[in-house]
Amino acid sequence: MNEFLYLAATVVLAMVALGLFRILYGAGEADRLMSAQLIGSGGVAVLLLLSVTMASSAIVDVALLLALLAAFASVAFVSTAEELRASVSESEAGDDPDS
Amino acid sequence: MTLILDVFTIAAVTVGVFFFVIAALAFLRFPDGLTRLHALTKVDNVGLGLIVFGLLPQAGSVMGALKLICVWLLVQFSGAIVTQLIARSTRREGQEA
Amino acid sequence: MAIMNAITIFGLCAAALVGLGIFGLIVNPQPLRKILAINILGSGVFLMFGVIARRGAAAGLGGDPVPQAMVITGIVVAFSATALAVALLLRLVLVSGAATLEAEAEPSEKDGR
Amino acid sequence: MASVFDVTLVCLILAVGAWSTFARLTFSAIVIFIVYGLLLSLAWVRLAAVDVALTEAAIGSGVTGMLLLNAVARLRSTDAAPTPSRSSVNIAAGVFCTLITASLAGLVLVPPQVPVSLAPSVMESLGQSGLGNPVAGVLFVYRSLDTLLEKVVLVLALIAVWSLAPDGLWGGKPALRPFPQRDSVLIFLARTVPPIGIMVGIYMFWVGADEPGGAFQGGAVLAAMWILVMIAGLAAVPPTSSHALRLALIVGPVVFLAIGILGIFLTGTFLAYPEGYAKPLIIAIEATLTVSIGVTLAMHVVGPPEKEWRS
Repeated sequence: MNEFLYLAATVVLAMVALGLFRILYGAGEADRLMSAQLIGSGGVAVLLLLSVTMASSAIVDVALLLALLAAFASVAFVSTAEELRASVSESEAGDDPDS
Repeated sequence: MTLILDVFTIAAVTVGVFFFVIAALAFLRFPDGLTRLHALTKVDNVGLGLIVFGLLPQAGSVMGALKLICVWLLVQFSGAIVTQLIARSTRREGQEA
Repeated sequence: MAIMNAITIFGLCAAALVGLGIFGLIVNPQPLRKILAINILGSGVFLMFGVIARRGAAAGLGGDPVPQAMVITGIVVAFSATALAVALLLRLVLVSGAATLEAEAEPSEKDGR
Repeated sequence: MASVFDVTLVCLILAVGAWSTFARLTFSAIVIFIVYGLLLSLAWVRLAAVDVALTEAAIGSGVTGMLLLNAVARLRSTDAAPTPSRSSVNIAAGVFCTLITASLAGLVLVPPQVPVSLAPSVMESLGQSGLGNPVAGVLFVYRSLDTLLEKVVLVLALIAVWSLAPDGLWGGKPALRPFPQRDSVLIFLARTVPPIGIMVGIYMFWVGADEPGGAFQGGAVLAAMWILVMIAGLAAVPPTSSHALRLALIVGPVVFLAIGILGIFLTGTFLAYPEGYAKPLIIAIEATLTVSIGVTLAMHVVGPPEKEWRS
């Protein structure tokens, strides 16, 4: 049973990596939010599988924290992208906004 | 009895992981943000949900199983709200482009 | 004798992260990227601590708690150092108007307000 | 099968780390750094160090990521075109770094001698302190001086950050720019997630005595939630001159120091807990420490005062 759960965790990790590389390549603001959300739920899935294979219930606390941080990171991206847009337009700098 | 539970876990977790695979393929194939968002939301509720559902019999105690469900609900809850943020920023980027 | 097991894989990862951090620190011209590289270097060193702690697992524990406690303290101190470095950089930008450490960027006397 | 997972995780960590170093745009580099931090906490879980995984996820990638994001948002508008370093420097640096990595890898592959472990001595005398979590035992009993001094370093760094503001602004308001347009979705998120976060933070502090967790992880979660509320504009950023804020900053180290000095009178040595009272005292220290760590981390992210404030 543990062998199967480790296999499942490896597949989930690989799929999260694949999706992450694809999304972060574009790196528009929406893509960044999606990457935070993907790593959040993918990380939680891997951690829950690990908590069973490593028979330690404390790992579920890490998953709980990861779920919270995914929401926090998304808000951080939205607010800083907004501040970026405001500061770029405010200083009328010539360079094009990178997002 | 444990054999049935193990088979149940393997089945449920396999289908759950399958949704992660679909999401990854979707991110590679779909061109713009909104269609990718459609794939991303499936990962949150169905993919993770099936994995948690499959892990319930493996969790040590009933409290442990409840905790797994709480984690899933939290991911689903914050995921639903963040999806709104993503859709809103995709629309705003659409206007700018 | 080279022991090749799961723990050693993370040890090699820690060694690679330390090299990556130092390379990023030297090569990247922008100060903020240098701060980022120092953070990667720090996490590599802490991961090395984790590998040594894991190898010292005894008395029914998954790992030796003393290096693990030192890493927790280290992460918090690394955060304080990063916060101070970022504040210094922002102040440098406020005063000299350019986010660069090159000496010839003469500090234009801009009022700090 | 487990080592296949480890190899995949290590390759992913190295790929994301390298990508963050060589990303073209600083903003993308920091976003990838946050993802790198979360992956690193998976590695810590695999190294059976769950306390460190919590700390790395909360402080290492969450709060540090937010700090760097704020900085890049402010720096972006003045991003002078960086002069790329010459290729000869790159090659020399590359050779130098591969040498360091090779030597460290050699050290890992062929360990000098049998790894000495302090775990047995920790577990022997953990019973007296009444704590179940050995890492908390080390943090608050055997190396409690480190924990006290580290908390003081955190506050000293904040004082240094505040003192970097122009003199006229001392005691002013940090300029965390709340979200400009009243985004209803963000406000809904900032109204519903923080209560859950605060509960998780307090749970993490409370469980730290016997299970992985503790004051640092709980404080970091509380700081993240406070920042979330401030960004959404639901709570005003407190001016640095407000006495309540300054009290909250120092209550942790002061209580820790007081109990340490109390130890001198009761048991003759600094930071020693009287017999049988170890656990309640440690819980008291951790409670105040959680509050002041949360406030200090949030104030670090918010930054030095940049606006006038006449209280």
